[in-house]
Amino acid sequence: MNTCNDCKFYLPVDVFKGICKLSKNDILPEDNFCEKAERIAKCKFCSKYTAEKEFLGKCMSTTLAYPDMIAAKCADFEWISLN
Amino acid sequence: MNTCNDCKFYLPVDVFKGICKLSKNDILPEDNFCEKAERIAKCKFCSKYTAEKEFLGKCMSTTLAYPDMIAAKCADFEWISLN
Amino acid sequence: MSKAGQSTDDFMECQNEAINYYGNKPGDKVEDREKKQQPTQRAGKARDLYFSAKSSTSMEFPYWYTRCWDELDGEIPIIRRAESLKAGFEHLTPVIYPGELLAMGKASYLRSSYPMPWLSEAFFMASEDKLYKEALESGKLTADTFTTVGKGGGNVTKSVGKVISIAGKFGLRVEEMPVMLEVAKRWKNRSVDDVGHKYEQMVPGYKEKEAIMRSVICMFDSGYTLPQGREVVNYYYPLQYGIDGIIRMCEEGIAEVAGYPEMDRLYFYKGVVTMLQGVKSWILNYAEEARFLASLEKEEKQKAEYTEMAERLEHISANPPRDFHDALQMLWIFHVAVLNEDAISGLSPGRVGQVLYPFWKRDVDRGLIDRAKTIELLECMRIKFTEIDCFASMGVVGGVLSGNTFNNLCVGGLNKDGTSAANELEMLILETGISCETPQPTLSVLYDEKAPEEFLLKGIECTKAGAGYPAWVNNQVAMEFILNNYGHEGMMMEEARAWAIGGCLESSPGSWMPLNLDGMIHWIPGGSAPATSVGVHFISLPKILETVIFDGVDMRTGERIFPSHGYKLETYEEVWQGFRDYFSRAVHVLALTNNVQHDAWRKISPSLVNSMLKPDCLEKGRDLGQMGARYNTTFNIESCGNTTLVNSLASLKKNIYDEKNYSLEAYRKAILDNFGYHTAQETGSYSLVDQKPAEHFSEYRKIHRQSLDAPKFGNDDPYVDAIFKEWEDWFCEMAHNYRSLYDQPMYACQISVSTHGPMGAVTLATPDGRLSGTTFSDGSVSAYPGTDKHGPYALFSSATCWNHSQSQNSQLNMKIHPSVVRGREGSRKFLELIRAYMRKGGFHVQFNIVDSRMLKQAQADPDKFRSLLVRVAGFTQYWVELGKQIQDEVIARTEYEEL
Amino acid sequence: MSKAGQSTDDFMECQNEAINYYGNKPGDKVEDREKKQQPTQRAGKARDLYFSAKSSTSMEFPYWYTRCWDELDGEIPIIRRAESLKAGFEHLTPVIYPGELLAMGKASYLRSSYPMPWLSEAFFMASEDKLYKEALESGKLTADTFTTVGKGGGNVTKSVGKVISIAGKFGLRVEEMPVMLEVAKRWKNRSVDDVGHKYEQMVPGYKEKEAIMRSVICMFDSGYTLPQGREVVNYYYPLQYGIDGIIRMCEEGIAEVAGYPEMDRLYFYKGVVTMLQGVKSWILNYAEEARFLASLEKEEKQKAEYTEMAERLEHISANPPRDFHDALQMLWIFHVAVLNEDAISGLSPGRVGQVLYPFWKRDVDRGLIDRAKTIELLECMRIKFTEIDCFASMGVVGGVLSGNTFNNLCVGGLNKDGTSAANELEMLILETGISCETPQPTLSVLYDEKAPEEFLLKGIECTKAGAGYPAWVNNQVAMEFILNNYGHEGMMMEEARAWAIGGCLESSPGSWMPLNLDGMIHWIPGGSAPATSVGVHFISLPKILETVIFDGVDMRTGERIFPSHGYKLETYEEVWQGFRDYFSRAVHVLALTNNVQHDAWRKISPSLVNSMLKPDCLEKGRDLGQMGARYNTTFNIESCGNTTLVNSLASLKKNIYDEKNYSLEAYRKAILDNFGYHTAQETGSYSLVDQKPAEHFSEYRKIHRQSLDAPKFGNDDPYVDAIFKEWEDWFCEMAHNYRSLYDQPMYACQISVSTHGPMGAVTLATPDGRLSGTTFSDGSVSAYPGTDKHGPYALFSSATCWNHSQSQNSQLNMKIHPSVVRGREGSRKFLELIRAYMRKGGFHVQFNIVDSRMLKQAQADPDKFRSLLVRVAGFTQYWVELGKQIQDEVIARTEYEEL
Repeated sequence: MNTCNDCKFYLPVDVFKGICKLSKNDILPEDNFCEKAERIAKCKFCSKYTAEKEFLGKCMSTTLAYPDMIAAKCADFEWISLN
Repeated sequence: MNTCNDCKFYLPVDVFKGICKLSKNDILPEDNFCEKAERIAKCKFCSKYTAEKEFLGKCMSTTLAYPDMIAAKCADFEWISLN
Repeated sequence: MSKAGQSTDDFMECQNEAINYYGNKPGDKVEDREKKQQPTQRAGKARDLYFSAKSSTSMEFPYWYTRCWDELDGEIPIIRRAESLKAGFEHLTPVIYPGELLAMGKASYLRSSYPMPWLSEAFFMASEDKLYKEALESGKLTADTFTTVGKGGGNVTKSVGKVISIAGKFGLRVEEMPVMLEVAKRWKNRSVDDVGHKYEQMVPGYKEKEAIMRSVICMFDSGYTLPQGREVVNYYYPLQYGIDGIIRMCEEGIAEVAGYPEMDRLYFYKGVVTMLQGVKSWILNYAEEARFLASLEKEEKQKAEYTEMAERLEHISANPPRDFHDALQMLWIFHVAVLNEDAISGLSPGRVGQVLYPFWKRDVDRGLIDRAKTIELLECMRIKFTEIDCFASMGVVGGVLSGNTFNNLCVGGLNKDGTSAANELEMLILETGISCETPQPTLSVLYDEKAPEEFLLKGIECTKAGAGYPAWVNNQVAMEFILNNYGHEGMMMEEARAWAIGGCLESSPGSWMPLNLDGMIHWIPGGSAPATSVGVHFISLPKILETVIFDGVDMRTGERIFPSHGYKLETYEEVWQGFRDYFSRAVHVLALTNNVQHDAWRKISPSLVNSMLKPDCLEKGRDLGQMGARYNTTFNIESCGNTTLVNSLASLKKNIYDEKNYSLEAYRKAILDNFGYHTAQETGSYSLVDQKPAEHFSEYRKIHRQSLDAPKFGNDDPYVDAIFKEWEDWFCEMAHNYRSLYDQPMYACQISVSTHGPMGAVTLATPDGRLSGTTFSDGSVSAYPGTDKHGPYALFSSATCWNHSQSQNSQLNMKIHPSVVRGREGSRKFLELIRAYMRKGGFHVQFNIVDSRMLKQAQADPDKFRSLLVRVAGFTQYWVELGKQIQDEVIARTEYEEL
Repeated sequence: MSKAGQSTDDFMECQNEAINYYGNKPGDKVEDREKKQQPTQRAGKARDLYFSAKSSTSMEFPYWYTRCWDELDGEIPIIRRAESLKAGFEHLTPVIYPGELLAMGKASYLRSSYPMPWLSEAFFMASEDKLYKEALESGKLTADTFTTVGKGGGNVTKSVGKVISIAGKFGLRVEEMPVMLEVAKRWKNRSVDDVGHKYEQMVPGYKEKEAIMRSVICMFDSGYTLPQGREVVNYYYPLQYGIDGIIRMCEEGIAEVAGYPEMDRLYFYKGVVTMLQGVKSWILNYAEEARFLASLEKEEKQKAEYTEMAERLEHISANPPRDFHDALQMLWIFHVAVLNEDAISGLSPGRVGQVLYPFWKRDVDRGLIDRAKTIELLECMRIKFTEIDCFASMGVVGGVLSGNTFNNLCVGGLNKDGTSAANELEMLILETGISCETPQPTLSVLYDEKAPEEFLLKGIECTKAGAGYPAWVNNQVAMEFILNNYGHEGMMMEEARAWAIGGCLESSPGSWMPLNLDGMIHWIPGGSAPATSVGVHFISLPKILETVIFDGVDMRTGERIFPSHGYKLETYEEVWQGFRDYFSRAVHVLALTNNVQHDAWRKISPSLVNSMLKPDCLEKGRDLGQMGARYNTTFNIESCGNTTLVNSLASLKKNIYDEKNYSLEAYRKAILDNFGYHTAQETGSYSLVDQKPAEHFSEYRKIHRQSLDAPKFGNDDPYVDAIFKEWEDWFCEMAHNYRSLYDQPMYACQISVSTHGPMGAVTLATPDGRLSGTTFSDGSVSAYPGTDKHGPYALFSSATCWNHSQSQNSQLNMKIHPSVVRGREGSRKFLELIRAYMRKGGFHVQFNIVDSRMLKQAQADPDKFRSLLVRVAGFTQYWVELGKQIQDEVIARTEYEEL
């Protein structure tokens, strides 16, 4: 289940809370996806990412990476196929 | 079966041939061990070496190494147990 | 209860003595400040959002920086650095907050910052276990506690929910904690700290330096903590040429220097191009986000604002600004870009009102902007500067800076041609300092006799509003210092006029840059040197005196710091000589070791953004670490506790050598026994008025009384003022004997910032009667709290017993009760007070216009005082974000109830 | 058979013409050289072992170097380099060969070398597939073939058994091939080559440089191929202070500079200490091996020798030498240590006989050494120097160096006080040059009128022995060059006397070092500058002329090299101007791009061993790449094919412009059609006499004949000599217009080494009648083979038509039939000949005293001539190890059969 901080409409104010770009409401990063939510590109949604331990993994098998990094500006990002 | 270039009495003259420090005879690196031969410290005789492909391996799991390197001056060399 | 014949009465009397001597006794009625104005609705909302936002740190930038760095081993170092910065910039996720007119910030939170392990990774390595433990435990705490604004204000004081508290200030999402540690690990043996540390150990006497640091005779290292800052930014090149124009200049430079001697110019130019490509991407990513928000937006006005923001950002990602709004946005972008390349405090925007004036005046003349719009923009600017956070090494952020970032904005001073530089835009800057009180940018009036009365009164109005700014700084005294200090590098009178305050109170040289708008040249001022306050940081003068008295040993720890000085201390002159000996020893080894660290800094983490901005780096093709700037005499030696030192010397001279009331041995005993008091650590309070006598206090009562009665600085008393002047004359001169990494003489810098708190905490009682663990005197020419008993003019006379232009600065903090300066008459009286000090040659004075009882209330009930601002020592900070030592000290300061 | 009306007679006549014009026609009787001496039994055995040994390369050093490098990312670059060198040195497996008196070598074979991928890894990357394929196939060949000494001598010309041939010269065990490729890969984007290449592309006009290299107008890059060498080593510091003494000096240096400006001194000193620790381990590992061999040895004398060797090595691993043998061993160790830090050719030991004389004389006086022992040691030294191999980039080792390493040892010259420096030890050095003929160290007599006759006659005796050495070099002319070139750096007459030849024939500055033995000061000479022959390498003058004639296009490939010169070439002056234009263009871009490469070199791979040795690096605390040396004006511009150029200009001037025999168009056609001959590539021979007319040769017969008949340099003909002088005066002057990386003027260097072969190979026919693909004239003032028809004195007059002291050198190669100089009278006549040239101001002359028919025999039957030595162009090499182009050219040289 994805949470608000996985959403492209999530605007973080600080590490505790954010604002929904659609509703303009205050929201928490841990809130669950609403029906309008859309995933933002993050390493954990990228086919080139492999998880290794909690909050750590590898990018393209060799490079340190972490699942929650936003990868919207990463040239190598590729959505995992939905399943 | 070890060959002369695995022996501590092997003095290489060039890539083709050498001299036995004991007998002072010309010998070939590919000649088999005689009864007086003793192994010289080489990566392939070291417990910290792991082979990976032909003529290549790893030292202490992480560092590139190769089996035939003389390791007499390597601070980390440790004889593999005889078996 | 009583022991050794001490009565409870005695005890109470003694307690009262302490209160009388140690600082301020609050009066009866809590009085608020006079002037209260409200910001515009837009800025008000933004400030409310700010108040709700916690300091948040993230790994995006350092992750990409490190990833790129690791890929580029073998690259020319400055290119490797440029590519890594580029990778950092271009991967920052854009965040645009509701109602913003100025976009962009350090990273992807409102109060954003991030660690720079390439400077120092040791803290993370050392904290690894602790951080994992907290990550585990934080989730157990209820998540709702995080919304409580309270003690700590925007600081994340403890780990909670999915947030880890780092150093009691910065919040980090638990998801980023493992990668933070992994990235930090990669910098082991490669960070500026580690490499510098390896080689500073080769300085002869290095072990003495270690002892000096352990004893907190010196507060912190210079090279890897805050390698930049305490300087004035120069926004000229982007304002004049735009980013693409600078890239073209660099490409021409490359073609001119490739293959010729001094080849490093080639890499510098190439590095600037690379870095700017990263900055361009960063801006364009924000533009894209603005367009995205516009696409979501239903409300037309807001939609238009987003679209306009996108267009603006797209324009200035390549071109020079078209108008004031563009120029302000551009200025802000490059200010942040500099902050993103290094751990920086005290990056001053400088004389922004003069830099932007040509753009603003043209817009006014063209009818494109009015007063209301200007006010709104300037208030937005205040919010933006206040959002800046600095993630530096921990002791630095807390102990020295009190979380402040010192983005000093100066108004006033002189133009290139020697006329007054005060202008209408600066009036509005002062105005928004009142209407939108925020710590940043803090303001300083460069006081010159030529300034119009109206301008000065606007400054008074602002000071009276009580946010602690503007500070009042003597333009002529500073120019004299600037001319003296940079004359050998070619500084002339005309260019001396371009100076400004860099950081808290560091006089920094400037240059006049020819801004060409529509064919007309406007000479705008801008910073023209790298960090003017690196080198030997904060030496505790009272602690040095302590080691003199105890022949080289830190009696708190028992560790020998210096070899025996060999004096029997039978005369005052021997005490003074012993002090000079130890002080010189400390400076010697600290100057050398810090030079080594700065060499590591310039090699590993050379400046690209700031170098590009500073004249004449682009002209010379050299970065700041290669003396690319026009002026490079920028290493100083910082003191702390001047007045405590001088009062202590006066007491020793009087009581031991002149009047022979006591032997030195008696003083040694009294100091070790803290004059019979409990220590501040024992009482749990650093407030000067809260110290408690121990049961055997009467044993020391007389010596303590006579110590307190010894002449005190701040009363126009020649006995002690002569000692002060002797110290200053010697210190300011001896500083020139030490050479910076760049082979330039060093100079004296006399500001305490917040160091008088923690440094006092580790210093035993001092011969002036101050008790163990309590803070030192603040600033450098402030009286010790409560000891200036003859009014402000006597204080001014003492403070100016020496020539302030010998030093980069002096610092005088005063607390004035709001009632004293109330009304228009109060304003005039207040201005006369400041004028009097300036005319005597005082360099700087700043004020807390505050009722101490309000501070006491705020200490007790922080939730209600989230927005309360106070002046500490060269900076304004939210009361709730200050440490208790400093809060106690500010409360204790003498509060003038008449002028 | 005949076509287009050409008869067989015509054909034969034409063939004879070619033979007559193109070089030497052997006489009837093969005559051997006069003097034949044998080495001592010890040296003879060692030389036999050498003859049996193949060039062998290994990965031990590069493996450890790279492993350490990879571990130290983030370290200060020169420290990273020092640690990597240390790792390399301390892991070298010691090998001591039977009968050695001087121990140690580059690596763990007799003729050892290893790749340095940190300079350039591209070759390995490009050859990866090929090497794997050869590894697979080599095993299929019978292993016994490897013992055959033949064509190639000690070169491993093809892969066989478990050995891979690299570049037709170096053998590598198949077990080390994969790791060689892996290690090479790690240097991608980090090697000097790659980094330099990245940035040289930023030089404006870089594409023109690429075209220049493709057309072989320039032979090779300077920065990553042989960044050091062509210089004189200075052995003073280890001889005077010993290794521990130098370490102490560095530690004092560290204490003096740590924390002070110019901080890089700190890292230099620390780097030297680190490197020396590696060298110490390396020596002690050999000592341990010697003790091990002693423990195995049954034979008492040999056992004692091993023990003595171990003791000696242990002693000099820390201390200065005690005697001559120690000193020679120490000298050898540091010579090898320098060679192990970089790809180096031409590392000259310099005036070793003068450096070691104080040690030797003291031993003689103390009765510790006699003539026989001295001879034995000096012969051992010859063997050791001959064992040196250089694994540089492939084209360089083959095409330029012919596998030679140019360890030039000079004798003669003047002392510091201006008296003759020739001494008894130098007589013995010449003596062992005769008794133990080997290519290394090659010998040069620094001819001075003050030299004793006896000394000069010993030199003649040695030259007559036919090994090609000593070369004869004009001491006064060189001193004049040295004074001119280094005057602006403080060079004075006295110090000019300390010069010597660095490498093949590069005049290099020296200094007088005060060797203190038992309290007595001996002023010994030693090198005092870094590599004196880097910068613009080998520009093909005839190829430049070709592009002038074809307006900027390389007609061999059709590629445009230069933009059109815009001249119609209607006058000779336009031809000459066009030549100067193109030559200047080429020098301009090559100087810049090579500067960039050298900047990469000094950053990535700075010298530590050689820097430590060279005054005044230890004094200044700077390495050679930071101008640590006393003299730094060391970048030159090298020419190739001078005489071919000048003869071609003379022919054009005569035939087109003066006598108007032909149009330029006619020449263009003749050149494109190779005067109707097959090209050298077609005939498969580069021998000048072997060229074959094509069927349409008669079409060009007249123009070819008149081209051949045009005035030729070397005959004291003012027509052509004036052209020669004009070229030299212009070239030597224009070179000063270009600046090295170190901001010093560049200078002309005129030696061809072996480049006249491969450069000729890609050059069309030239207007002097030379045919396409054949070699150019050798040296720089040699006549074109066969064209000097008026005897040696006319040649001398032509060669000295310009002032040789304008240039770093000039080079004159002569071949003399052994019969001419036979006997004592022959010797005197020979000396008079040399004297005549020197007195005319000739800089250098060297001789092959050889019967050309013997060379022909040797070419046909190399197995029988394994030990035959010949002089090429500044170096002596085994005939069998020379490429065919050069063999052909040496055979073709004019052979003087009378003087």
